[in-house]
Amino acid sequence: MNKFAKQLLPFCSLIFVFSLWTFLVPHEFLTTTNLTNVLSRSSVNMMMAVGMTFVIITGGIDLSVGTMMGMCGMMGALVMLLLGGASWADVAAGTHISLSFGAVAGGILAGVGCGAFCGWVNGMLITRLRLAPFIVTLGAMSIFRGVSLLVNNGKPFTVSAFTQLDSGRLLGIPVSVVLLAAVLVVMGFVLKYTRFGRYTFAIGSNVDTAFHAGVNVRRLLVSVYAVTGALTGLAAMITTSRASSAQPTAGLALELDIIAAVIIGGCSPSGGRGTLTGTIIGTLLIGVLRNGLTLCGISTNWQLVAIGLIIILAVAADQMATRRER
Amino acid sequence: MNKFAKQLLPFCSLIFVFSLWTFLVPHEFLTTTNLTNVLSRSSVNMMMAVGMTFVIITGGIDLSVGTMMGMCGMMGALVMLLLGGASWADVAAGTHISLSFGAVAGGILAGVGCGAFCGWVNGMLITRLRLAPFIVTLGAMSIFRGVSLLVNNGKPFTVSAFTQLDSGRLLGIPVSVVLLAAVLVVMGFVLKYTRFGRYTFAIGSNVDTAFHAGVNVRRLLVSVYAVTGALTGLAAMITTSRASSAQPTAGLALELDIIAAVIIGGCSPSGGRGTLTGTIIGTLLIGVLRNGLTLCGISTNWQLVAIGLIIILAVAADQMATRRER
Amino acid sequence: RKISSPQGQDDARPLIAVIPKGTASMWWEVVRQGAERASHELGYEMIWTGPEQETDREKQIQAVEDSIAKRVVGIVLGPNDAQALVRPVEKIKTLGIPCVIIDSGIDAGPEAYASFAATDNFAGGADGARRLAAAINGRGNVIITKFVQNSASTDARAEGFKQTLAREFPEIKVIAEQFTLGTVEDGRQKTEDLLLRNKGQVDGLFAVNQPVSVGAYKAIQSLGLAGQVKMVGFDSDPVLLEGIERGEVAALIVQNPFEIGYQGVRLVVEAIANRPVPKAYPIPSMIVDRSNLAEMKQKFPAALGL
Amino acid sequence: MNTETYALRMERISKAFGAVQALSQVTFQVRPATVHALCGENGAGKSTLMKVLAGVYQPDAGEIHVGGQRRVFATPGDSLAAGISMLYQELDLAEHMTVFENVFLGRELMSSIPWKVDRTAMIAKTRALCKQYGFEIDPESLISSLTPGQCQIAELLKALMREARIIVMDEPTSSLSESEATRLFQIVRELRGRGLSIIYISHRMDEVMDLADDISILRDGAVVHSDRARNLDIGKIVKHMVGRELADFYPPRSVSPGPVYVEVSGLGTAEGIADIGFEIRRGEVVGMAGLVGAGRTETARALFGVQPLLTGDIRLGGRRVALRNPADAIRNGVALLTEDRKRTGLCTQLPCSWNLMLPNYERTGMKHVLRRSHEQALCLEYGAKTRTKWSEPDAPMSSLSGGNQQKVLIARWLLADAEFIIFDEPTRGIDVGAKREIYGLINELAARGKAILMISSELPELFGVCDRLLVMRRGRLVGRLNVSQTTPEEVMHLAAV
Ligand SMILES: Nc1ncnc2c1ncn2[C@@H]1O[C@H](COP(=O)(O)OP(=O)(O)OP(=O)(O)O)[C@@H](O)[C@H]1O
Ligand SMILES: Nc1ncnc2c1ncn2[C@@H]1O[C@H](COP(=O)(O)OP(=O)(O)OP(=O)(O)O)[C@@H](O)[C@H]1O
Ligand SMILES: [Mg+2]
Ligand SMILES: [Mg+2]
Repeated sequence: MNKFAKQLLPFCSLIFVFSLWTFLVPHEFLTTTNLTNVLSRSSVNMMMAVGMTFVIITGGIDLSVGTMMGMCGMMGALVMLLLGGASWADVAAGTHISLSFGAVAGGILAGVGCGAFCGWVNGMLITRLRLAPFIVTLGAMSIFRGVSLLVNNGKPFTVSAFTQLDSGRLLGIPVSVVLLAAVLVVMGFVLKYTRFGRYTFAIGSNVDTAFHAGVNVRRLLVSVYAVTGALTGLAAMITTSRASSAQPTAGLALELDIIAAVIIGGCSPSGGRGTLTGTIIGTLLIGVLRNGLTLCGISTNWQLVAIGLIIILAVAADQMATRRER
Repeated sequence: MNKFAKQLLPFCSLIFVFSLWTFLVPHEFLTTTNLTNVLSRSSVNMMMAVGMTFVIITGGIDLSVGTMMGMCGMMGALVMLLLGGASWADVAAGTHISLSFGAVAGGILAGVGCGAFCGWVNGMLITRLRLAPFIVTLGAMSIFRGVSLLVNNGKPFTVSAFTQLDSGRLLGIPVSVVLLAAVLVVMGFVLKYTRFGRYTFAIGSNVDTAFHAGVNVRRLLVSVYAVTGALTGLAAMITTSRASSAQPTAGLALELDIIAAVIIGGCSPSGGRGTLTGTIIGTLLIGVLRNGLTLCGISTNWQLVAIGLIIILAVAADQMATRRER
Repeated sequence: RKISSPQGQDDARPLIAVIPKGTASMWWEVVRQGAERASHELGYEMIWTGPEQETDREKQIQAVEDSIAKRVVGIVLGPNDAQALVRPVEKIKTLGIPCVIIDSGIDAGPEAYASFAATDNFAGGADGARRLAAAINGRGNVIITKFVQNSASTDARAEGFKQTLAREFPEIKVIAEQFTLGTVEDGRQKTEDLLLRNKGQVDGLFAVNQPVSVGAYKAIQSLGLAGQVKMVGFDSDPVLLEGIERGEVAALIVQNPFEIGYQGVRLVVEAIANRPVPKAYPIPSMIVDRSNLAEMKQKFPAALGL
Repeated sequence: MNTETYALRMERISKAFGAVQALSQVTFQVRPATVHALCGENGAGKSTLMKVLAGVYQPDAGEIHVGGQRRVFATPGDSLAAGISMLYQELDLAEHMTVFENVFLGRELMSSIPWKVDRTAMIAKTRALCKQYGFEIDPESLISSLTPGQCQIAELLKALMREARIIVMDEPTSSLSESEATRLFQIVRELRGRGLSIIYISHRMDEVMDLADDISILRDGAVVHSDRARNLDIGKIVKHMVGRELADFYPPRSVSPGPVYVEVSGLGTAEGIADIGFEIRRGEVVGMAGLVGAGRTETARALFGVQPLLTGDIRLGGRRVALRNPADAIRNGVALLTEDRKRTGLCTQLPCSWNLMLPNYERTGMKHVLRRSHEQALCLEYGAKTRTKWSEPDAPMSSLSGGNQQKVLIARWLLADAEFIIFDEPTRGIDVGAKREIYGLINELAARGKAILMISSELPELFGVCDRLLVMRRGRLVGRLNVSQTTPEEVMHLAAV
């Protein structure tokens, strides 16, 4: 009941926003194309938000996911081009080349691997040197940005033949949506029904208790950051496919949207509390809100104000609900 | 001794970086003009870092200072122009007008006041609704950005007659440096030698203890955020003067530099520990590092990597030192 | 879909979308004014939507999708990346909606869009080179303050500047160039550092767009080099115009954003009506210096950012 | 003796934290099926020794043998696997999780679906265990909704569920009431009967004498004595602990109470206390007894302005006062030494002097600007008054032992010169030597005409220190007794019923 009420609030907001747009701009908003669009553009954020949910439940934070996304995209595209047989000169100049299935798969793996590795390094720094996650990932954020710009001198890598994760379909459903669904199902199961999930909550709730109970806290935290990195890498490859190119500045400032979505979804920033359902709702809320504001012709500047207000209102309402309950 | 050692580390890094540039690019680096330059451009960051030091010592964080700076500059410049007798149409079009001393003073006050008000609102939300500072200021960050862009439709306000805080001198010293010195002396005194300072530390160390010892926690926190806002407003007016115009996008992502400087200076992100000397050193370290890298002809991208590494190394070294000591 | 009728009544006016690189810049605001004027004159309703930051490709792709959702009959697009927007533009094409590209080029085949209306940035850079060469009498050292990395239009300006110097003024050397973070403050800091690094050797300076031009001008002023280091900027700003008045800025190469917006809409309306339109529609940039300042201010206040 | 006869043998264990040598060459042996008590002053190294055993700390030197086999515990998991379970001194539960999740943390039952934990089975097993030992606790309730006593029970469930051979209990009774403690002692004896060894740490000597088969005494990180309990008595133990004899544990009371100073009537709050009324004279020490959760702390919080009043009023010296927050209370001459030193008393990383001065700046004429020399002088004076052992007033609070930290907090309220002082469990987790000094300080304050309310869960100390007793049960005041005319049995009866 209690848990249900917690979910209710963001869910009601989502329903409210949804109804609002349906009422205000029915012909534009309530079309299959538009809703599919909202879903597929939210899929990138949602994928990263899944990892962030785990991180925040452990009581940590990852500020580096935005720029990490840029870097993973660059790395993945680079590997994809090299596997596709492009020479280094071709790659740098952005010459178009066609890509075999193997090259595409290799590139995607490289992007995911790059993210997992970066997350692993973050996790090692946090657990071995016992540094605050905020600081480590703040530093990493700057480093990743520098590296993405250095890889090809600030220029993007063009991979126009890499359409699989954009327009590719599996049984008529966009591949990116299929991937997202898989990630949600797997990670939802992990969080709720496995030891890994229990330990994630335990660490966020009381790290000493978890340690005393024989949980390998370091390894678990490292895994959580690495998984977040891997999901970021996957999101980066989807973005790369959507843009036909890997942009060194992709994902800039995205971490704030992601964190906001997770928090709106009811994760406690101090750890130990959160659900994936909440995160899904939070991400959709931001996505639908943005989409509707644009369809209503409201300027980007007003959208910024609206998003800021929503973030504050969402946590304020959550806080009120929690306080009344006690 | 212990405290001294804590300061020593960032100080040594500063000395090291300073010597490095002196050795590598002596003719460019070690000139009065260049050093004055570094100082006066660091002054903006340092002013904001002073406020952030207080915020971080209370165990909080203010992510909104960057965009708040843009907004305060816009508001200050607007008031300045209106006080200077410009019509609304003139203001929007950026027509040149000359500014009386009264108009300039009024504009500066408006900028500072706008910052103080925004900080006050942040503080009220944090203390009255008991929201996490991270979230409140994340939301505020978005709102301020939207508002700065809305004020003049994304256009800057031109105030080319407002040179006082850029090239103005007081006894041969740049006015901005004088202002900074005043801020440092006053706030340094407040932090070290007043009850307010002690309460700031107590709240960061253990807020429940502070409350049970009769500290008015809410009022103090609100003041800390308001002061940070006011200092941000002042910094905004200096930036406005330096650019001859208030740019709505000024200060974008600046909060990260500021937070990094404070943390490098030895403030503990979990609160209760920090000094202004450390913050000064941290800010200078970043400033000198950037300046030298540019003088050596090293690209902006490598600079990003270098700054990220410095942040992580600084806290890692600090952590090691603390651990050995125990 | 509704059939477009240019002479429709007020409530049934067909919709076109104008999608800028970024809504947060003054320059694009002037483009909006031009586009607004054209749509009004031609009897269309215009929506103005796009990312806030000019670096945000993903949001721009979303803006295109949102516009399609709003059932526009034509799209005017200023792509903020040459590759990222190819797919959306091709999609617009398959839906049969005419699309006009403005300001920056796109790597799609010419059949994907109706027309391309833009300032000739390369030529603008070349103009800048000639002006700066004249100001320093055809010899000496110059530096370039650039915008953020990988922005096609500003890169073309720098390229036009450098190639023209190399070809026409062999005695002028580019001794340093530096990217910035794109803000006035960073433009100023980077320029200051470049000037200090090459102290006493710099004769001229070229800055590639509005924020960095303002920053570069402030750098010259703060180091007391105003008038000594000749400066040519790109884009206009009240601060820079004042510099021209004072003789501290030799010349400004100014685009005509109003015209770009206006022509973009006009071309898309032509295309909607199935009339032939030119594939490329170059919009010349203008040169402002002390001699024509007053005249330019009168004739093109919007282009000068006034 | 043959090694096989010991359930546990720790040999020549040394452990240093930086400059502090917490343990030096400690040898400690536990026989099977016994209760082995571990005594020592605050900071003697008891918890550290046990954390070495639990694999939380790695010893710098020494060996551990369990059941005759040499073991190395690199992590707590290794120690658990070797059949050692520990109840930590600080509550050790994940508060956003449920009781059963905590009980099974680290050793969840798995279902037939790969990787899936089996909730139903875990809930059922927890419920069965509760039934077996007669605990009334819902396995599915969140830890954050439990009272401290219930939390302690959840901890106990955790240890029992692990089916350990050796259970370590580090001050298990410090948050239990007398009746709950009695229940715990029963369980301890039952476990011993089943062949388990229990290592029992407590500062309450009577408990130790009651339960222990063997007793080891630590002083300054070394074992100074180890023997069968029957060969020892409280006096001998205390002598080994502090290195000298302690006569007259409770100081003599020789006070003639003055006029009534504190008058409380009809006090009630939203957190469950109602209709509390009593008065305290100047120079009087009034004790407050009750079971855990009886509402004593709640009453103290209401009197100190932490908890808003729903009903009732408070008069000090005949004047009605409105206390909206602790700042108001302090201004009106009320002081509260809180029961939870770590959470609401200390700023651990700040200097002792800052901690001592915290509520006192206004009173000592430093409303805005500090005067460092004056501050130093005050700290030295009050440090001496409370006989606090610190290297210097500016040493960080974290460098002091628990007892000395408590003394700094008492010095804080001495300096505040409050007329009405509330002590909430002032001796919790404090060794006998320090306890005695704290009793002396309370006595001195009474002699200076202060009105004192002392809350405690240890009846002997209430009887030793107070003039009158108030007894609370379920948020109500159920008894007002004179110490000289009552017995501990009567108080227990009133508190429990
Ligand atoms: N993690 C730690 N870091 C540094 N010093 C420590 C640490 N843990 C304990 N100490 C020090 O080691 C010594 C022994 O502490 P320990 O907690 O074992 O005492 P104890 O006998 O359990 O006391 P108490 O009765 O107060 O619980 C003390 O001086 C303490 O300050
Ligand atoms: N800080 C708090 N917040 C919410 N509820 C509390 C708090 N402190 C105590 N309570 C609740 O108030 C009731 C009264 O508890 P209180 O702590 O006053 O009892 P007590 O007699 O002092 O026992 P103890 O020996 O545990 O201190 C209990 O049900 C307890 O759970
Ligand atoms: Mg202990
Ligand atoms: Mg209590």
